[in-house]
Amino acid sequence: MYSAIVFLPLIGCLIAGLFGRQIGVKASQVITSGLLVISAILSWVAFVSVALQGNAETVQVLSWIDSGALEADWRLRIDTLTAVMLVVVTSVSSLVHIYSVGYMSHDPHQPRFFAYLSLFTFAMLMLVTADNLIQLFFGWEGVGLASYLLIGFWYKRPSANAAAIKAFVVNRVGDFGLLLGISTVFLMVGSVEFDAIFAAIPDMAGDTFRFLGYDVPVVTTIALLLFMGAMGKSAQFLLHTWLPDAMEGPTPVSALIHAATMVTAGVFLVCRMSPVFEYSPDALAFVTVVGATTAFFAATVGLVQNDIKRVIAYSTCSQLGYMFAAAGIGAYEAAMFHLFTHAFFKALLFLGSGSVIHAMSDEQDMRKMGGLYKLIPLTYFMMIIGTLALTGFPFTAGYFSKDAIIEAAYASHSSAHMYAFTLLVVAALFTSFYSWRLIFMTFHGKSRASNEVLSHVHESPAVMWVPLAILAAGAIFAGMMFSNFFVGDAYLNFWAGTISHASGNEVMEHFHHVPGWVVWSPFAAMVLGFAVSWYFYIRRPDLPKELAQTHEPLYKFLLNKWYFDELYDFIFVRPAFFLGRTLWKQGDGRIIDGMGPDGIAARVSDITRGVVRVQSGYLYHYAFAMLLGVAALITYFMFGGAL
Amino acid sequence: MIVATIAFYLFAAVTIAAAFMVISARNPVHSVLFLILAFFSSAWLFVLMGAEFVAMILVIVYVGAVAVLFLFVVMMLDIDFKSLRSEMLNYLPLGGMIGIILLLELGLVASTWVFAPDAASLAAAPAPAADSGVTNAEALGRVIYTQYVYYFQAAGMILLVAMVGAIVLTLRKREGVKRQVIADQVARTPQTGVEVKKVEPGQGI
Amino acid sequence: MLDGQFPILSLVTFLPLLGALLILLVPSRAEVSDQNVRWAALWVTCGTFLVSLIIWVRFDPSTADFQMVEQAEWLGGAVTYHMGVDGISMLFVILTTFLMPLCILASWESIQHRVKEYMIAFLVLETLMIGVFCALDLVLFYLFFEAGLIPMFLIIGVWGGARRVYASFKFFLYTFAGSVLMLLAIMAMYWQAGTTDIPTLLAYDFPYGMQYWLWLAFFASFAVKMPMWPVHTWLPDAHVEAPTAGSVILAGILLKMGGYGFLRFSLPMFPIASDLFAPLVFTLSIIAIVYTSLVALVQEDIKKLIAYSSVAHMGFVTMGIFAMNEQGVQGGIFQMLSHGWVSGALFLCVGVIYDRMHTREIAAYGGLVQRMPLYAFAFMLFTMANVGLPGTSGFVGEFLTIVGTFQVDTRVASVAALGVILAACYALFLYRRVIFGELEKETLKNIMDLNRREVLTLAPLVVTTIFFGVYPAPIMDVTAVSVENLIAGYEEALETFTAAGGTTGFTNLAGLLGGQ
Amino acid sequence: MEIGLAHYLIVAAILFTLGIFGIFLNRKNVIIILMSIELMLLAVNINLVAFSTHLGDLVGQVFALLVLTVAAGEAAIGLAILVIYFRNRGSIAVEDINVLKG
Amino acid sequence: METALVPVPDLNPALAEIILAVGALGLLMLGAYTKASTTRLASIGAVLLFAVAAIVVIGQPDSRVLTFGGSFVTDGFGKFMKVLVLIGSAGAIVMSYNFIRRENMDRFEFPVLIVLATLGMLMMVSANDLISLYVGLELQSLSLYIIAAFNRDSARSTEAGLKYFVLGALASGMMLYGASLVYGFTGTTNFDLIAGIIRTEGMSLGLIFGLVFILAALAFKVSAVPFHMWTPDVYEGAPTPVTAFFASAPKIAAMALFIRVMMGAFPDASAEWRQIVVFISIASMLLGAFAAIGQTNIKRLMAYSSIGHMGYALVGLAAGTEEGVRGIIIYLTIYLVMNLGVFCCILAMRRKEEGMVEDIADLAGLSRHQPVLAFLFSMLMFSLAGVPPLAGFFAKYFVFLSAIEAGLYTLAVIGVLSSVVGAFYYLRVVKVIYFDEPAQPFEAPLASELRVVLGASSIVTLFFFVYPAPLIALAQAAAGALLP
Repeated sequence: MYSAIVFLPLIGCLIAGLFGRQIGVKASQVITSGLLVISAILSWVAFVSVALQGNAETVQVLSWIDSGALEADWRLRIDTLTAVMLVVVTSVSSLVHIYSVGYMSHDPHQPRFFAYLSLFTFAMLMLVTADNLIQLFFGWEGVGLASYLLIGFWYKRPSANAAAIKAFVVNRVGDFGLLLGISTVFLMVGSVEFDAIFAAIPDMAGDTFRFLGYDVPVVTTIALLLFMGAMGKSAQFLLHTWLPDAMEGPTPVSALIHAATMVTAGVFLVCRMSPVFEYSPDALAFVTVVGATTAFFAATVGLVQNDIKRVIAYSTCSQLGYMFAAAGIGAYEAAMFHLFTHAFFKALLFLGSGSVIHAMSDEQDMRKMGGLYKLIPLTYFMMIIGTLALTGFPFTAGYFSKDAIIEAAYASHSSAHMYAFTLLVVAALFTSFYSWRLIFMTFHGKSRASNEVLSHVHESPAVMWVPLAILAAGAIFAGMMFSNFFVGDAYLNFWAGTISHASGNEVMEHFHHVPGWVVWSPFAAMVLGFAVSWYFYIRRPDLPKELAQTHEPLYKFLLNKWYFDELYDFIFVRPAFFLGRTLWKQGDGRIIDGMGPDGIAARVSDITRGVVRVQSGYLYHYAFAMLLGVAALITYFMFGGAL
Repeated sequence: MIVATIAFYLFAAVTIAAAFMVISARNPVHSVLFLILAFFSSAWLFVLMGAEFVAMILVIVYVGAVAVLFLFVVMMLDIDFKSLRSEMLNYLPLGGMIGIILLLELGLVASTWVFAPDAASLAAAPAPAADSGVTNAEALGRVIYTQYVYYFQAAGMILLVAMVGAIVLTLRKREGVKRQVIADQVARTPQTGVEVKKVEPGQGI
Repeated sequence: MLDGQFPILSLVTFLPLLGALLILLVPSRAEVSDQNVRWAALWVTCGTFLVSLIIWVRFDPSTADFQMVEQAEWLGGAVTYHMGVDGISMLFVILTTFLMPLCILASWESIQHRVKEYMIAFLVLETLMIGVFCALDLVLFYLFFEAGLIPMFLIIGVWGGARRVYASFKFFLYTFAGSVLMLLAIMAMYWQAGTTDIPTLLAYDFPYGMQYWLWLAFFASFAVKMPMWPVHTWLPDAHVEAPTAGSVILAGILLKMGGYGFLRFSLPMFPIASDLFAPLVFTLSIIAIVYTSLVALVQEDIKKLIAYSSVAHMGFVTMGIFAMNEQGVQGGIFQMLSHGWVSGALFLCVGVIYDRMHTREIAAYGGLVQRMPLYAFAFMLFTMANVGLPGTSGFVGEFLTIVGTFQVDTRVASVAALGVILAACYALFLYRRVIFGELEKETLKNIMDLNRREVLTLAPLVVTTIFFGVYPAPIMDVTAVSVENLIAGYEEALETFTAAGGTTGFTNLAGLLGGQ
Repeated sequence: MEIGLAHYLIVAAILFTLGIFGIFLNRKNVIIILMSIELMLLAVNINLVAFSTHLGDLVGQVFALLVLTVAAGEAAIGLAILVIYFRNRGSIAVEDINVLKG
Repeated sequence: METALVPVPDLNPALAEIILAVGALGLLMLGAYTKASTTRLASIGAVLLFAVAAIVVIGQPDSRVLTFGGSFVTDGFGKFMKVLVLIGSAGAIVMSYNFIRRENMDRFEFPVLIVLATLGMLMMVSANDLISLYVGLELQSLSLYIIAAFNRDSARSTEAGLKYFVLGALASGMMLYGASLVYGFTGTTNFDLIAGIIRTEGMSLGLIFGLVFILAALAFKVSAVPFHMWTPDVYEGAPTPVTAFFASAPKIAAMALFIRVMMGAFPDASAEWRQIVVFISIASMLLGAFAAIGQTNIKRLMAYSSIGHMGYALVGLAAGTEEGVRGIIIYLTIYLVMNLGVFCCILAMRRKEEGMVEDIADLAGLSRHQPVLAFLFSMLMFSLAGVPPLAGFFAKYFVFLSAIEAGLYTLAVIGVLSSVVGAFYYLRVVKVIYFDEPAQPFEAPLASELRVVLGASSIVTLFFFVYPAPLIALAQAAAGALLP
């Protein structure tokens, strides 16, 4: 059954990809979606069996890399952590598949699209079911590939291609860390199997080894290197630049990959490797700081964006920051819980915005929308639900998970916990503001769209809104239903040891007992954000512009995403090209070839010219040369030779 | 003894001076004549060393044949005399220096001459004792046709080659040149020599 | 003389040569005969491949000894005709025979003049390449090693591009210069050990003072062949000018001879010197990885870009080999094999569009995916394999070399891992410029997708790339014991050396300079 | 002063050197070169005869005789070549003999 | 006065020489007294003479036999070299068979002179005395001077002859001077006795001078730097079959003589002459490689090539060991074979209108018109460059093997690197043949006698690697005979 969960999407992918043109669009859609639905159903079964009934197991598929001590097999490890991810991945993926049937109906390359989606799902499943780091790396790169392919799906757009490459390359930067992390693990532990690693790490706490010429603590190094991978994949601060650009892909892709599943792989990795992280407080603190910073940073940028998908993208980025912050303070369960709930409401938001875009004839700029709630009420309703969940309106999914994180941040003993707490609360305020700003700009006020566009606005077909509805249900109820298992009283049974806590880390116990103002602070932030947003965009729509003008530097700073793209372009991209060109023309061309083959050839022909000139044709020169030879030899023996 | 010494210095000086003139004379005819002089005087040196036969051959073969051959060719080719070009003068210091160095070194060898102690015993063809009455020519004659017959034959082959070479390179049968061919003359008969023509009247021949 | 065995290695080695003779007999100068020549070459190479599979089947992976050994009198005295394979060399033989039919197929239409000579050159080249990997005598090895230059020189020079003369001369003289020094080293070894028999020499302990010079001489040859930075500049030129199949062979097999040489000679025969010079190799390797990756980034010629990427990939190989642990060495071997078919496939891909457009300028392309979806798929797959994406064979080798090297020197491995990022940059940048984008150029509007022959050429490579990416065990199993044996011998030699008071590692340099 | 072997050897050395000088310093015509060669051979002969006398061994004189013979043949061939060269080129100036070079 | 009955010397060892001498006289008579053109007959007769001589040589014992009072020696080494010389000469005559008719050189003296030159060479190979060395050398040289200028109506040919003659006479003057010094300082001209004196007395300065002068002359004969200057001019100027002859047989004879003198007369002075040989060897290899690059005339290129090749052969002599001599023997054998082949190819460079052409550029695109010839020519070029598996590689292999054994690492390294430079100009020929656009085609088909020589040469060059053991064993035995 577990093999089926993982490999059904692959089969779908192969069928749609290889034979898509033969079997036709409809068949491709049906096969891939159908297989995924089966996979999703099986996942839920697995979830019940593994997470709720505690039947964890591993399934050997095939041997893979076996070189000396290094052994890595294709093996599916099904435990609670995996089961949660399975459910998230397959559920969202199947819904996105179905949604895409409607959303992509006008696209000429549908089989390819569905093949990619299924491929992605397969890779993601390989990632979450990995039993060793190398298989995890396979999935890790596989989702990267799928993400690359899907971002660049509309290959005619230069911006889409650029975004695809950017996504892949930035991810590779993270992978660089992950790769070294795996190497370090193998160097220190002698194995890449999870069980072996988890068993060995506690004994290494405090050990050091030589790395890049320095003596560094083992566990922290491993943790940080692995986290570097996670930062890349989950678009954390400094490596986040690819995520907003990734919105060049079709919207279902954004929903599936860049909101619900792939980007959360980093969080999953940290949780999976919790036995490692737990033994390195320094690494955890770093994770916390990065997470909180990302949450805050992305939220600030989200405040001023005008592209509907980019707003949600930054929101995703920010929410991922929350998850990392949670993991960093030791509340992996909370992180996973937020991951779980976030998948529902963020997918909902994305698909909802997709529905809007679909309705608006592919218009994404919110400044050209407005007043749509009457035209597409169903979508509006869904979006409201999503927004409520995102902002943490009481009893929606986000409320449970996000508040748990903020409370845990307060309750933790981590060195960075107050930093995290503060930033997270502020971020919650910003989240509320930009989320409602999105709603208000899109659905309320006067329409700013052209009449031609407006005349085409229509509600989405059932194949699109039904998945929305399912996700909306999840966004509302997922928190309530599972809170107890994930972070509540039943959490120890539920996780069944897949997440470990070092002795002394009792944040999961403590966060239930924080002071009242802490509990209320996110709620207050949400309300405040809503109020300001309402005031800015409903009451005084002219105010934002005024504010932007008075604080232009700040506005520009935020609008341009803290100038990260420009900065990276300046620090990395241009120098790399410059260096490449220099090394090519100067290094290879002038120095190596110039001193090497070409230079030698030139010297040789110089010598040749000289030699040939000596061969003048004159007898007396020849005779002289002979005389010279004899005289030289005789003189040599007279004065310098053997005598 | 003193006569021999004086004779040596005289002939040595003449030889060297003549040799110098050979290479420096402007007119090649003069060069040839100086060469003959050099040969003559060095023949005297041979005589001083007791090698009369070689001396004789030198005069007869060299002066009589080779040098005269040179003279023939010089005359035949009728070469115009070219003056020295400046390039040679540029070339002289270096060339001269090397030549002088070589000369000094050779002189050094000659003056630091030491016998190989066993050398005398190795003589393959010992010269006859001065009092044996055997002349130099006779002594040479005895070995050349016996012990050194191989060289003698080889020398013969070399001369054959020289002859063949000289002929094959220079002899050419020119077309259109009238030559006396005795055999043809002798072989002539009235049948081939006389043609009887009948002359038609009034036609002329 | 042949140990009572069927001389399978000689058969595989000389079968192509026989084929060449056969083709020689085909009367020339007719369209029909060209076609016959093509078919004959194809059958011969396919046959050779099939026969070579017997080697794999009969190969016993549980021993590190040489197998299927043949030995016969040859040069008189100690130099014999000695053939055999072990876990290190056997797969290269298969790789050669595997790539060859594809090369013939790839040249089917692109070579239109002097077809006969072309096919003969290729078949002769195949014989020589197989011989390199089978030879168990240094002189025999050298013979095959060097002789390969001739057909390759002609292939580049006769059927090459515009600057073919420059490229072919550079190729020939560069590699020739490197290997003559190796020849001298071989001779020195002969006088030292009294034999040029490789198995005997593997067991021979060369004096330490001598090892350094021998190592350097061999290095001169193999470094050029690999090619390692900074003696790599012949490669881009040769690749760019060579016809498609020539590039495939060049990248697929000829480059591997250098790595094979390191494994066969440098490491086991001169362990002390290898230990001493390993930092040098590491340095050159990582310079190669970063340097050539950066250079690849700015290339305007597709083949040149791939050529530079080959240099970078070979950097991983040398790095892995000199890490001298199982992961590194096995990774190196795997990387070589994988690079063999992946880069070969990439060159085939370039050849496909070159045949249609007759240009290799990246700027001349763009948006090909609209007209050539199949092609785009294959190209994507090989690009990803080139980048080292897990699941493709490119990953296994690259990963193992990095892991292996990391055990030895974290700095080197870390810099090498940077190459992974850069590889993604240049490969995807290339792919984007060629395949993606709007199909704007008029000339490309009617370009055709892969035809049956091209599909047939690329399909085996696609399958191989994925199969060994997912299930590399067949290769790993074959190499494992031999590699273990190699490493055990190496470590033993180092131990003996240290026990005798020698200092290993870089400090040893002082001893060498001090005139050890 | 006793006239010894060394005196003859030095005369020979001088002659030999003059001969060599004649070959490479001469720009006028080739016949001079041929004569220079004769000078060198003369020097050799003086050497041989001097050694022969000194060693009391006739081999040197035999050698000298052979040298003379060969020299005569050499002169004949040399002059023959010279003549045909002159026929072809109309000159035997040393500086003109450089069609073949490089 | 007693009439000493001198015993007739043993003529058997010199039988081959006697046959050639008598045969030459016979052919001369034949030519002189026959009205019609007898060139062809003389050519055939000469080849037959060589064949008979070769059979006689092969039939001689391998052991060392002295005759003519110790001035003439035969041994295994000499036998091998003589056979090589005879093959080279025969090849040259065969190659000239049609050429001399076409090129206005149709005179019967040509084969006769080659026979006489060959006789001189055999005498050189057998020389065991300074005098026999001299007469052999002169007999050979005088004949060569003549045939260099044999095309007497060609300014180039006569200039070649003139240059060769003047410089050759200078060289033999030097050699004589050296010989006189050696004679004076040891009291003998016999190699064995000289060696004995040196063994007991050591080298004096005078002897060293003598050695240097003799070496210079020998170096001139093998055209080693700096005594090589005549080579390119003469090779270019002389008629092509003559060039082929110059490049093959005399080189072998001179090298044999070189070995004989150094190993036979001066074995205990090896410390001295090795330095010289190393120097001229390096200089020859380098000059051969560098100067050839600038050439456009194929014959001139081959001249520089042969200078380089003699440099390689001298590497073996520099080693001064049995392996070294073996190396030289193998080298010369293979060199001879390749050279004959290459000159056959050069002789094929004839166009209907222009007659013989000699520019490398004229070979352009040969591969299109005459693929077989192009292939063989290129193959021979690769072989000359020393690329395995062709015979040229083995030639270099064995000489460098001996150099390494003797510890001459610098020499070996310079040698192989110069062979890389040298490879460049050989490749250039291949490039012209294969890569360049076709020029006008040559006259086809090739004359049958050329085809035979070229075929034989190519087969040996191409397939030498298959079974090289016999030659190596023979060379080993020959080298062993020289150095007991």
